[in-house]
Amino acid sequence: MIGPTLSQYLVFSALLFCFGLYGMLTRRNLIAMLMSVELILNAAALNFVAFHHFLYEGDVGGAVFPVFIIAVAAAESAIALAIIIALFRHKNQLDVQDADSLKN
Amino acid sequence: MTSTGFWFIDHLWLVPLLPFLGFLVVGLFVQKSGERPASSLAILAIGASMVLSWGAGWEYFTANLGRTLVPLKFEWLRFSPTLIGNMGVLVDNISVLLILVVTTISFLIHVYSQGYMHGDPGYPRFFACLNLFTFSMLGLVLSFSILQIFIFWELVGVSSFLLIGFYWNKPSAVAACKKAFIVTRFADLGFLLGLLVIGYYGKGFDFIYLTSPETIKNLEQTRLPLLGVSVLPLSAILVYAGAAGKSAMFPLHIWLPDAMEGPTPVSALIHAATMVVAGVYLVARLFPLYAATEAGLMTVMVIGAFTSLFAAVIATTQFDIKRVLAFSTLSQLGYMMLSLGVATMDNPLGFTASMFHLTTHACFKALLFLGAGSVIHAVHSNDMRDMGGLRRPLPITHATFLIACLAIAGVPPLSGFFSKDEILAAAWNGEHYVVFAVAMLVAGLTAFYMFRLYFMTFWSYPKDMHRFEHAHESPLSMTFPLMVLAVPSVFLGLVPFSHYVSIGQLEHHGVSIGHLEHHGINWWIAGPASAMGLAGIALAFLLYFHPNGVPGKIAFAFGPLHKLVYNKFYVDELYLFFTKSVIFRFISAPFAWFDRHLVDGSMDWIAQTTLLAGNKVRSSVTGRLQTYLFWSISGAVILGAIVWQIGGTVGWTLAFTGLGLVAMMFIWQFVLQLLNRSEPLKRIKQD
Amino acid sequence: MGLLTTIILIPFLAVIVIGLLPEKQTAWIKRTALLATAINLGLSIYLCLDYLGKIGWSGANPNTGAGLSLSYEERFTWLGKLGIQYYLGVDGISVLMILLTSIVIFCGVFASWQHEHRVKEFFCFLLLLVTGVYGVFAAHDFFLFFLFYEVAVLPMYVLIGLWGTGPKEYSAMKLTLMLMGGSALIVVGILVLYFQAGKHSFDFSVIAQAKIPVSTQMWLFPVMFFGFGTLGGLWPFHTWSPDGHASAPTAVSMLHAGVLMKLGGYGCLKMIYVMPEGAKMWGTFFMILTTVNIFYGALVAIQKTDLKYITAYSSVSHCGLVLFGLATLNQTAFQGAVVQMFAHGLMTALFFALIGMIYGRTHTRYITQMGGLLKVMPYLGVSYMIGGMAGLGLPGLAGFIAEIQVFVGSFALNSVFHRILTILVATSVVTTAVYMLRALTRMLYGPIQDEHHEHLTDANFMERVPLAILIFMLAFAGIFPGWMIRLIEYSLAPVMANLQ
Amino acid sequence: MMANVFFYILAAFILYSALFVVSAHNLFRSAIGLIAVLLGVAGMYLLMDAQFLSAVQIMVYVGGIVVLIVFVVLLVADVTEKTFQKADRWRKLSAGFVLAVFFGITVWALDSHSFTSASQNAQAASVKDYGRALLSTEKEGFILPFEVISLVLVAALIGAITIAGQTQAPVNGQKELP
Repeated sequence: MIGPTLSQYLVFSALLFCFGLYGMLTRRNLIAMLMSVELILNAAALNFVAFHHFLYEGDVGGAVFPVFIIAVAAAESAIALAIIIALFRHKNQLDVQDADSLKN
Repeated sequence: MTSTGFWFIDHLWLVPLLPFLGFLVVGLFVQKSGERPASSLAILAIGASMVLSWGAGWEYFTANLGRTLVPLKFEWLRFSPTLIGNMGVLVDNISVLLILVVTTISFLIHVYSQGYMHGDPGYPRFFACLNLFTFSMLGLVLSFSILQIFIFWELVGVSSFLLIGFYWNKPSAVAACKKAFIVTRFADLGFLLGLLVIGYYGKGFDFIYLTSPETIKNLEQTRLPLLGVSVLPLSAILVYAGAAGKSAMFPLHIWLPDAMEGPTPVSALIHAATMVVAGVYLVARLFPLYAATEAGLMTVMVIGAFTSLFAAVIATTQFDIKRVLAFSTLSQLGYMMLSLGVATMDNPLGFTASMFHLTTHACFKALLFLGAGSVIHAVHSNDMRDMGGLRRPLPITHATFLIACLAIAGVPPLSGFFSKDEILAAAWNGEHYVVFAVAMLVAGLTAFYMFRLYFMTFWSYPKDMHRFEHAHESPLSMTFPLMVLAVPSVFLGLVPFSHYVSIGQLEHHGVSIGHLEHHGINWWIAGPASAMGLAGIALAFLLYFHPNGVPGKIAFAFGPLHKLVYNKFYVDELYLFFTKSVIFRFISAPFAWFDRHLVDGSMDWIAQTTLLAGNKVRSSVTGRLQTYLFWSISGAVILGAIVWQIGGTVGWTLAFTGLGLVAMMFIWQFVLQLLNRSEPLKRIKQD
Repeated sequence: MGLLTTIILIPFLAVIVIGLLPEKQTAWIKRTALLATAINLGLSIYLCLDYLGKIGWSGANPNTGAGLSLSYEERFTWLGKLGIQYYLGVDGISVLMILLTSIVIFCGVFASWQHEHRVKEFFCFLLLLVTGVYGVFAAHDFFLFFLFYEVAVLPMYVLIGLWGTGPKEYSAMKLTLMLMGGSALIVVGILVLYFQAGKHSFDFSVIAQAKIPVSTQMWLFPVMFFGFGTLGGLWPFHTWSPDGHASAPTAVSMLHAGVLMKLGGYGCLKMIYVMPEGAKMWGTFFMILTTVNIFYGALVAIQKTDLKYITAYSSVSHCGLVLFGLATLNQTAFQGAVVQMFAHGLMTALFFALIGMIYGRTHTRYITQMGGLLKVMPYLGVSYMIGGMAGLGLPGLAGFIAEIQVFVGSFALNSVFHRILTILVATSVVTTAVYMLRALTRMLYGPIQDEHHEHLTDANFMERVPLAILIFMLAFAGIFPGWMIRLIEYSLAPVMANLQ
Repeated sequence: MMANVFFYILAAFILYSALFVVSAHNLFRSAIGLIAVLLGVAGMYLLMDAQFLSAVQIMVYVGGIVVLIVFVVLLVADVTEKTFQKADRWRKLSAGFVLAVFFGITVWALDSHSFTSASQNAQAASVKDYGRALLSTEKEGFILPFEVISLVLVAALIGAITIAGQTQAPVNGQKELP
């Protein structure tokens, strides 16, 4: 079967990763940033699966990792959303440009 | 340890050790318990070692004459498997002679100090230091290797420092001790370099090894890569620099007159009889080495002759009683050096004469100093213009002082006559006629200034009645040593000295002892010498026996010349100028500036630039997540780009960039300094 | 548990014990510290004697192999995948340095007996520092070495910043930053060595025998030498030392100048062992730099009037002699350099202890404001004098042994240029004498300058003990140098074999 | 060939959706875009014979996480994002530039490395394999990370409740750092 090669997947996931980073860098809404993080995580998971599929098919490790990633993503978004709610309650908005208590 | 079968010689190592123990005990444990225990312990220690050394001397001169014995030897410091610094005890005629001189005079001076130092708050300290000095001096004399002699050499220097600075709350004494130490230290630098040369090219430090003909030949044939100079004269001259420092040869003599700030017994012991002859002793120890090189001997002779004349001239104008004696010591040391310089391996008369004069000089000069101390003790002044007519209140001091003056003036048949005559004869026989003439002149000058001193102090008339009335003879502990010392000052010349002392290890050089034995009095030389001495005395009598205006008029007539001599040819001022202005201001201060402003400034500059850059960058630190993220990603990208672009030469690039940066920083900092724009970091406010 | 681990752990345990003690119990805190350091002193002396017994007193040609002759080895795999081991082992030089550390810290605890400000934290950090120092001297694995090195360097910042005097934050920051800069070079170097050796090991001996490529040695050696040299006071990276020492509290100055600066020399020696080719190539260059060190440190010290600055610059000069000896790459000079580390450690510890005590009484460190102190405090005065004499290389005290060996060793370099350097270095005996005597006489001699000084007291018992110990060791090492030389000579054989 | 076509279609779909995620003004649209991306990635998994993962992706991610996000969006924000100003252009440009370089370097790295396959004809992992791997205590097993993840999840749950449940925000107290 002539299918897509490993490189194709890798380049694609790199691209997806860059999209996620771009979102991280430019979005001003915390929730939107969180969604960008999900993109990044997906890009990483895709890499795992790609390596598993093309290089280490017998070794189940590469396939198991995305499961962990999903679990971690779940935990992460739970926490992040809780923080967002708390922040919103406190400041009534979610602009990251104003969340600068780490300044200087 | 190689036993020699003679008890005293085998136990000669106790001779330096006993005073050392005395020093430890007195210095550590009896500082607070008054005068008596301190002085008794110190005198006990030195007395015991005196007895031991006389025993050893007896054994040596009766049974082992001319032999070189090594009763003790051990490895002290291993530089490399082939170069080993040994320590031990070397017994030959000059070392035995010197320990006799040192222990005896030291013992007498300990006794004398008991009276002289009475009531001084530093009494126990004084005795501890005296013992330390005696230990060092004896260790020096008995040294087995040149390394060992260097060690004790330094120790002697330190004890001298401590003793000159004994009255340490007197600023002049402080300056004097500092000066003495630093000047001799400077000379020791030469010695140290000589030691290095000898150690590297000679591959050994032991005297026996160094003075063997093979080593000397080896040294002579080795040439330095630079200029192709032979190593032998170089090492000889370098070592001589050390000797000249300790023996206060011109131009390193400046510390000795100042050293008179110490207590008088110290002047007598260290700066007249023993320590200052260490230089002479060192040259004598290495004499075969010097004798093999024309340049070395010439240096010794010329500097010796010049110093003796130079100091004698100065001595005629001084008024401080101890300084006159100090310059006289300088002059006599020059005499001894000169005498060594005219000797050769084939005609070692000068060597013997030098050792002979060293011995007799030790006796009469110690006597002179102790006498002067007795006078100072009585009138509480050093200035001869405050004295006069003291022969009546101080009869014993006067009598012994006169003997010493006659001895040093070379009046027959006192000891000085014989030793001086031998030196003159040696100079004549060596065909060094200029030196002979100088020595002759110095003999006359010596007699003149000594009797100038004598007449001004004991005759004339009392100039300060108050002092005169309070003057009284010193206690027995002080006069006893005077009387004891007067005996050898008179009779020591009658000892057939050349029978006992000559160049060691003659067997190496194929000269038999019997060959040297004869030296009678050559009246063609001795006669004029005595005449010179008597003339000097007569001149002093005319000028100073009764107070009159003639000396003042003569001084006035010579005007600037007199002033020049009176101020010791301004050598001190020259040194002072050099150290204070040149070294301190033009070398040391710029270095300090450089360190503070350029080197440290550069470091500060880095910090400051970082801070300023930080302040700039700070505006970009917004506290916002995204900014941080942006920069971290950019950093990663840049690192990645570097790895991508540059291959294996990163290290070189980094190293040279670093070096270049350091250089740039210095230059930049220097420019900032010049523009007065640099800001030390401390001024930046901390937040 | 081996002897070395015990030595390293004891101060660390003391840190824990002190941490558990209540803050108010200052007496017990001090006693704990004293007990720990005393045990360590005992163990170090035992270590030294035992090691000497092992290698024996005689034998002209000791071990000639290229591997270090280690004793008391302890070896466990730690991070196996990277080849990092917990590998302790000492040769004669390390033994000497461990002994020095023990002596200095023992005296340092005594010297800070009067300390009253936040005692608990002070002793915690001090002992933590010492743990690191012991670790460095005992480690035989590069990674472990660096780990302990950092443990030793970092508490310094806190110690100076919190308990110092004067512009302490500035000095602490400067010191830490510069030493960190050095560390950065070192860590890079260690990694390069690790990968270049390709033996998957951080073991010193393994790396040394791996024959690092000459091209790597050529640039890596100066990097590492500068890295360690910064700690060892190498010109022009010495400027942290005067400010740092001037601001640090007494015990810290003692430990820092006495022991920590020796880590620099020790590390440099290890570098020469590991990279002999690079050392040969750069030897002359570093000889020039260290000549500047020696000469210039002494000249600057002549100008200073603050006792701590004088001592700090004299340290620059003396430590320069250590590095000079190392840069000559000559067995005799190596011996001298190591002896100088030992001697200088004792000497500066003595100086800083004394300065602390004198400052505690006179409340000034400027020699121009002192004078005649010998009268009011003879014990301190005489001790200072002995320290000064040791500093100017008086025979009979340890400094002389070091100097003469370095001189003799460097004189063996038979070229005009090296000879000139040697002569320049030798002139330091005069300049050293000048500033030492200047300080001594200004401070101790002469009339008393300040009437408040009339009624000062001499040292009490707790102050006398450390001074007496340090002076005794200085004299002992100066009069009987054979044991030191034996220790060093035995351990230098592999270094020399690598250099051949 | 077909697989290749599917790959490109999926890739385009995912990237288009991702663009939507990172640039849509309406947060709700972003969330929809995210769902599309996740579904697309699930499709990619299918392409690589990872059916189980694909299922997990859809169930947990789309069904759980995204729903959570949507809830929060509806809860806290004005979904139209009208209140927000546009991020300035400079930021977007620089981010774009840096990421372009980053992408370039990554592609270069991928290009310069040749991957060699370890096993050619092994079977794709079945659900059974996943179960074995996750719960095995052997050397190759993942029981420890598995347990740790479960702990993390519990901790996250509790943490989320605590943070979101607080009536007064702790941020208030530490507003200004010195």
